[in-house]
Amino acid sequence: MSNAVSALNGKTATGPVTVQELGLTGMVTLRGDFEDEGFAAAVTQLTGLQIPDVRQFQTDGVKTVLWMSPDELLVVLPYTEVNAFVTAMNDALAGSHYLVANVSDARAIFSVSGEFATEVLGKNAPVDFEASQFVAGMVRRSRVGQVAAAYWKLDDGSFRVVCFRSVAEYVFGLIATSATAGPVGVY
Amino acid sequence: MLLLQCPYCGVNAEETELAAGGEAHLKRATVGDSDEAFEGYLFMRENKKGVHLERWRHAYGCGKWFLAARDTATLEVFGTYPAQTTEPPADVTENIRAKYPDWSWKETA
Amino acid sequence: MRRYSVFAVAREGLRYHTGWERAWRSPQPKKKYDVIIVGAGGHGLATAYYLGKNYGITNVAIIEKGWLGGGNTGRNTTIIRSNYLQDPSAAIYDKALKLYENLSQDLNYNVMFSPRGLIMLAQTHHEVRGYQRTVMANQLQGVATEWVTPEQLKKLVPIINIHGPRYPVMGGLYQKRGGTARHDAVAWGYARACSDMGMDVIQQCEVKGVRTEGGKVVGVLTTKGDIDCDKLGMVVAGHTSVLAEMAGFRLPIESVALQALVSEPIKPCMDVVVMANTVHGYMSQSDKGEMVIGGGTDSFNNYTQRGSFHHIEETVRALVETFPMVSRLKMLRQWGGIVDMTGDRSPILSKTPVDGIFVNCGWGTGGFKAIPGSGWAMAELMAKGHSPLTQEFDMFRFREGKFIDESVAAGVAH
Amino acid sequence: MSTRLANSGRLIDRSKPVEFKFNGKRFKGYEGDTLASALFANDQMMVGRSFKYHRPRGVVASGAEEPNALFNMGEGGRFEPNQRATTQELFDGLTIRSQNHWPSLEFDIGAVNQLFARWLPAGFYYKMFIHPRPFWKHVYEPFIRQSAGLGQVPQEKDADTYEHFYYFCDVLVVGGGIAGLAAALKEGQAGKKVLLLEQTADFGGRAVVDGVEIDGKSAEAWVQDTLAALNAMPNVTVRNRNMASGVYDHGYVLGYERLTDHLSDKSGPRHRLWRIRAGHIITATGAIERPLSFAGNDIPGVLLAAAVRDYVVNWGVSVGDRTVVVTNNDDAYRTAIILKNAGLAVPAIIDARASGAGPIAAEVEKLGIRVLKGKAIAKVKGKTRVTGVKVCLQAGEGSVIEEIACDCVAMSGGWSPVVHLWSHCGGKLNWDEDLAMFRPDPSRAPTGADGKAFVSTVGSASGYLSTADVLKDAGLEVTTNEVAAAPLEPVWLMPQGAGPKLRMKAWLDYQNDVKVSDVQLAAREGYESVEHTKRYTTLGMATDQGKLSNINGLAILSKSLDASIPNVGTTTFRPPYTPISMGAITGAARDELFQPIHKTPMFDWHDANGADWEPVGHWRRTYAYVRNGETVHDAVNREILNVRENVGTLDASTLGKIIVKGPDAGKFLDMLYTNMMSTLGVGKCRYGLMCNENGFLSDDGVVVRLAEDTWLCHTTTGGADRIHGWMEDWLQCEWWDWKVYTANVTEQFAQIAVAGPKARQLLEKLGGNMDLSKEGFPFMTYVEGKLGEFDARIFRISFSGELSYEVSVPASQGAALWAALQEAGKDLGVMPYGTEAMHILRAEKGFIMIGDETDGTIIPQDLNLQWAISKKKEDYLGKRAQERSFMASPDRWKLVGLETLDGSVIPDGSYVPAPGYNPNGQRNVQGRVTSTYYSPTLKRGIAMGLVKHGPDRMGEVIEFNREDGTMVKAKIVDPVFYDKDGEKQNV
Repeated sequence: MSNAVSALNGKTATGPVTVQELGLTGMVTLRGDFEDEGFAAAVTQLTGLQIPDVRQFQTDGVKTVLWMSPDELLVVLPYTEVNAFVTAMNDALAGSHYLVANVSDARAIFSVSGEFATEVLGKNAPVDFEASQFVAGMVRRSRVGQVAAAYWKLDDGSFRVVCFRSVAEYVFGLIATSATAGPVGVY
Repeated sequence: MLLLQCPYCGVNAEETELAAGGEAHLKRATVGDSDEAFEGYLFMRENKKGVHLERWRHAYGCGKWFLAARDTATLEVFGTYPAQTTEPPADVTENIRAKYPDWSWKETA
Repeated sequence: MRRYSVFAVAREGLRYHTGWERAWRSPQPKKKYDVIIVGAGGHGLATAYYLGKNYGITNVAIIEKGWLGGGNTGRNTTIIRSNYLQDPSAAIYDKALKLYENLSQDLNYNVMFSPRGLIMLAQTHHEVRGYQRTVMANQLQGVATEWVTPEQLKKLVPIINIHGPRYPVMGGLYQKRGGTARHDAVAWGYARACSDMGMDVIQQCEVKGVRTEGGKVVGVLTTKGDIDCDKLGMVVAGHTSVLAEMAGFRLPIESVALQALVSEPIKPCMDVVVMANTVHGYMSQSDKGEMVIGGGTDSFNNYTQRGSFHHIEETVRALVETFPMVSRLKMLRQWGGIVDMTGDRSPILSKTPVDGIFVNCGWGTGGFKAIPGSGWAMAELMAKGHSPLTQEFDMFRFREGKFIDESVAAGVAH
Repeated sequence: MSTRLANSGRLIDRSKPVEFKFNGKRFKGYEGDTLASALFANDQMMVGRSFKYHRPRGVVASGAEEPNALFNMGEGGRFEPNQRATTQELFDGLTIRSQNHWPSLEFDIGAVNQLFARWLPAGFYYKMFIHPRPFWKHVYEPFIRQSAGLGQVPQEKDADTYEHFYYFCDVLVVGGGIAGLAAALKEGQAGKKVLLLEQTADFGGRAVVDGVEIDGKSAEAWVQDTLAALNAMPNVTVRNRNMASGVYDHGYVLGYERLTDHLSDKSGPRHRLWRIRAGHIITATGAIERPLSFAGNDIPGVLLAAAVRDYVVNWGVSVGDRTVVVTNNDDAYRTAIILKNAGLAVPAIIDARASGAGPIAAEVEKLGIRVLKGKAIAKVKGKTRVTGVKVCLQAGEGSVIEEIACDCVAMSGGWSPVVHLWSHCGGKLNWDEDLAMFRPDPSRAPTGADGKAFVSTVGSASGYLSTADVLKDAGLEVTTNEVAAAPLEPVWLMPQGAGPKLRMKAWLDYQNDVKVSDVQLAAREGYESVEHTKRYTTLGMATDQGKLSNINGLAILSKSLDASIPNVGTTTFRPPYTPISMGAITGAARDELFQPIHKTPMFDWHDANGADWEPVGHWRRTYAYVRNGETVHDAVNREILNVRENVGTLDASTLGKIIVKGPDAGKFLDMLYTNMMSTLGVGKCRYGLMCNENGFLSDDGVVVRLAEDTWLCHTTTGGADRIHGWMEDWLQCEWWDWKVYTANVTEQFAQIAVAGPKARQLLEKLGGNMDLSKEGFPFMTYVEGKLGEFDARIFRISFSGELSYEVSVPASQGAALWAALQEAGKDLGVMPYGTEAMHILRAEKGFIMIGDETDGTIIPQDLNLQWAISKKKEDYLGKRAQERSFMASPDRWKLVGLETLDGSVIPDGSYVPAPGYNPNGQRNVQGRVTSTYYSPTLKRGIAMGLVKHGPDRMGEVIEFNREDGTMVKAKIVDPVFYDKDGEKQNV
């Protein structure tokens, strides 16, 4: 869709810690019974990934499935694949009790990376980001400043931060300001 | 600054990630119930100085409502448990009784 | 009682102030009183005072678990106003304000009532309409309030930031007669006057039980022994539920922590009380020069008199936005009190299911300003069995669905 | 005079001189100085004036407990009042001005108060200024306020930035003295994640000043070795200039880190507020020395004994050439020794104890210092600085035995553990008779979430005063070179029989001017509780919060009451330990980051096209698009008329959108809404009302049935989160066996209302694959497909009474669609319209607005919305509430339309008086206006209102009040003012 733009259209603040809005990214909310074999099979079939454990995520580098709550997953995938994915999921789960919703445009997604990224995130969320506590593969929903956010950590040590689209500028401003203010020097 | 463990996702959530929801285990009164019963459901509260069973939502987290047994005089937390229950579970009751041996919940008193 | 005056002070100064008598006696309880008031905070003491002054009932004990005035009376931000929207509220708060205006003379104790004026900021169109509605309602209630423009407001409050980037100030609800008073002095002044009328203020005396016979109150069990009474007034704010349970009934209230803070003292810079409800903060300057700051309550039941720090953060944040100079001040002290919130956030002054027991509670975050009016009305209710000022504040209103909801005009009701 | 010594000064760097300004004068100091030490080095003895009597004041202490040395510091956006000189590190270019005097520090008019001091005792204002009544406000209070107040008012916006930081650890150790270091080492070695905070720049506390040897090495070396060991541990973090300001419940602690206060270079955040969550907190906060209460103990040059030696050892400054030491304990003897060894004169040690000191006495004798046992200071001589002391017997009433000339008095009344952090969450204290101090009672510690103690104390904070005992308390057995001390003897008044004249000059609280006589007066008058005394006298309520005065005052009070100290009790310790900046509390949340602003995808377009912004919840919506030369009011009227005549577009993206799906979704929505939603056909829309359980209207919006088991619920702006939470509450906590899932998809979509007679034309110009004809796309239905190149879902609903569509597209396409509509609609006269036009358009149609017609006390029946309440349903949320007597009363005010007779606009909020007055003397009322506007369409004022028996009074003329006291007449009419038959929206 040529007209489509993400919340901040890829805005980036570069420095020792780089904050980047990742542009159009596919995101799908999936609610259902994780214990239900049909549901689990549909997820695995359409993503190639298992349903992650509590507060974990699974990824193959292209698609990522994140645990959001006991009955909710977030699937992150290329923006162009979303409509097909939603249709396929609806087909696969037809007749069962579930909900699938395209939320790609409802969210903004950021990458926060660099030497003291953990400290930058730690300035605005009541979360222990210290490396031994917040390990790669983990998801944590919490706040960034005064708004809701979800964090997850990739193998390369960088973080993804997701928030609602309408507050993308606030979130970017807060994280970028925290990055500019420099390291705390504890991690 | 309370810290409560969400029984659904295991996060030790700080108060700012939670939303308080008042007394737990209220029985909804509705059409057919007396004015007094309805008043009891909507307004009358135990407001205990001591053990208080209460509702919380992990609002900035997994979004789930859960229940907590907490001491309003000391802020001790005896336990948290899922909202889909009509009375406090045995392990929570046990924790409470360790501190208040005579404690019993209003509905099971 | 020896009267206080400049002459008395002058005389005492010459003899090193060795001749002052006690402000109130410290008696042991008698076996029986006509009326026992539980709770020697402002409301309890004022109730006793007006029982004596207006109805000649002086065989009264005011029983206090701790020290008189040691609860919310001594913990609040001392704001006094009567610009309420609903008729019953405006009536009792304005009664209080009128009594405050002469309280120092009435009690012969300077309570430092300072009618420096109070402004509630309107920062959204919705708030503008809400406060304009209040002005209109106040006019018919006989309460003088007015709408002020941002320009007038800036003159009254030079340190305010009218053009805040987030919520510009669009005007305000101004009550010139509003202001502050010295909270401790209100309790002390009433206690001194009660004691002078022969009433017993009994401190360090905790009520452990309420005795009833045939549905009627006959006395209380206390840590200083059993005391009989014909009538009992419960005026214990955050602990009302505990006391009600002793008497066998429940109330539609919940106790939560309300916090306040003061800055270090600075020279006078704000000669008016300002409340900013959209951003949840309010501020005045004490005679000592401290900026006295308050905000919202915690949302969970709590009896610890300690609140959560994030509310302090929200309040300070709001005030820095509204008054940028606050950023360079320092917080000297923060504290909390336990306030009793009712289902409609308005107080309860009422008979109870137990004959002879009356309850005065539920003042929530705004009780200090009501003290004289509350005492006046409660005394009338207890003496005569009814009072036009308390009629609408009956505890049974919740059953009928007849609420007195002030939140319609303002988010917080301090 | 006070001066810089030739050598010593372990903290200063003599190779780095710095310049600063005091009251306009240029002073010199060294890097490492505090402001206080630098002032001493420049012989600036007098540093300010007291609060009440404007007495001259000098520095008393060397740390956070200092009550006197407070300054206006800095300039412009970095100006700050009440900066404490003893904790402010010196930097080049620092400027300070002294406070609370006029016209100058040396000559202060306010000092006239001293002459009247005897008529200004504690609480004098409660007894005076009562008559005449207006004088309090107009004469007395302004005078009192002006003479109080300390520092100046900051005038400019803060030039600095601040931030927060969350930190989690197993153990937080507070205090970088030897106790804290030892405790941190122990916990670190046990593998715990440890954070150690020290409020000052350096470590070691008292031990390094007092020159104690620990296991044969100097305390200084021991501290450096221990620090090195801690720094080598990956699990231990050590931070200086970071004060734990408060302990809060469940292990929450605030750390107040000062990053640039000590630097000339102010770049970067000034303060960082640490929000620490610790499993356990060890407070190693040390102890504070107490002053002694003797006449004239407030004259500049009277200092705490330990502070006097701090100035010599740490900063190489002497407070005076001749120092008299006055004490009731052995520790102050150290001061005499250090002074003597520094080459200064110590004419005498006045020891209140008849038996004198322990072995340290011998050391003092060796140095040739005279010790006067059982003696006291009757009075300090001097006005703006000490010139001597008059000596008397401690046991007597103050008859002078001799006079000793001196320019400094070093006093020590014993030590009080710093128990603030221990006490913040309810830790209890025991009174130790022997040591005359309150000590933490470990059996009554503050308890945490698990019900177990979460704070403990170590070292002097526990009440241990010798280095060996301190380290033993921290779990370290060491040998030291300390000698045993003789017991302290509590001395609360000097001399013990001091008469009123002396007691009136014996200060307890220096800053607030509270004297021994004031506390005694309070006790005499029945202010017996320590809280009463504190508040009556203002003891301990100054900016030092009574760190020096509380225990002394308490002791005087207990003596006056003839009660024991523990029975009188302490006042409550409240955070912060020392004042912390409001800036730090605010953190980064200021200006643009003050609160999140929620922006729709079209925000930038609106902003660039004259948007007059209106906050609605956290959203920003366009109130009106103001063109050049227009007022906002003009713009609103233009926008309305254009919708009525041509076509307008409204950014409705903020409306909440919640998907409700599942086999029980219909049943669930039937409970949630007053209407029946389960019967709504697929593809259809229905306007729905929601009430809370108390029966009051809480929200409204259009509900759309997307599929057999799926509904889309629209909520009001700002209502989405609340209603979504409300839904989840019922699903999770009440009807958890119902199979329903919800998802809040509000922000997934941009939504644009296209309204006006040319709305269809405009949409058709964009093209696409949907049938938008009247027949193909009937009112209250929706279609899905391509609108031009956009992926759209279009609802045919109307809030304006015109032909109207709400077009919903993915948010990413919102800005493009908006632009496309403006472009395509140019020749149709399209204009955007804002929220105010939207409000008036709907008011002209008599549609209610949540928040205008409702205010949380309105039930649907009040608004004649019975048509939206299903009669068939047994139950819905709010139904039972609406059956209560007051809700069912026929006397409730009901919605009507209102037309002023003169065409004017009824003022906002106006009421309708009724005849007579209620028992409280208030005018009776019978109604009020809820929405009132100038209607450009009808060219007159229109309104809706709630009126008693209103619908039965059609045609009646009633009167509304105005602020100026006049009335406006209006006729009760049907609330639908425009297009009563609804023909316009059905074209």
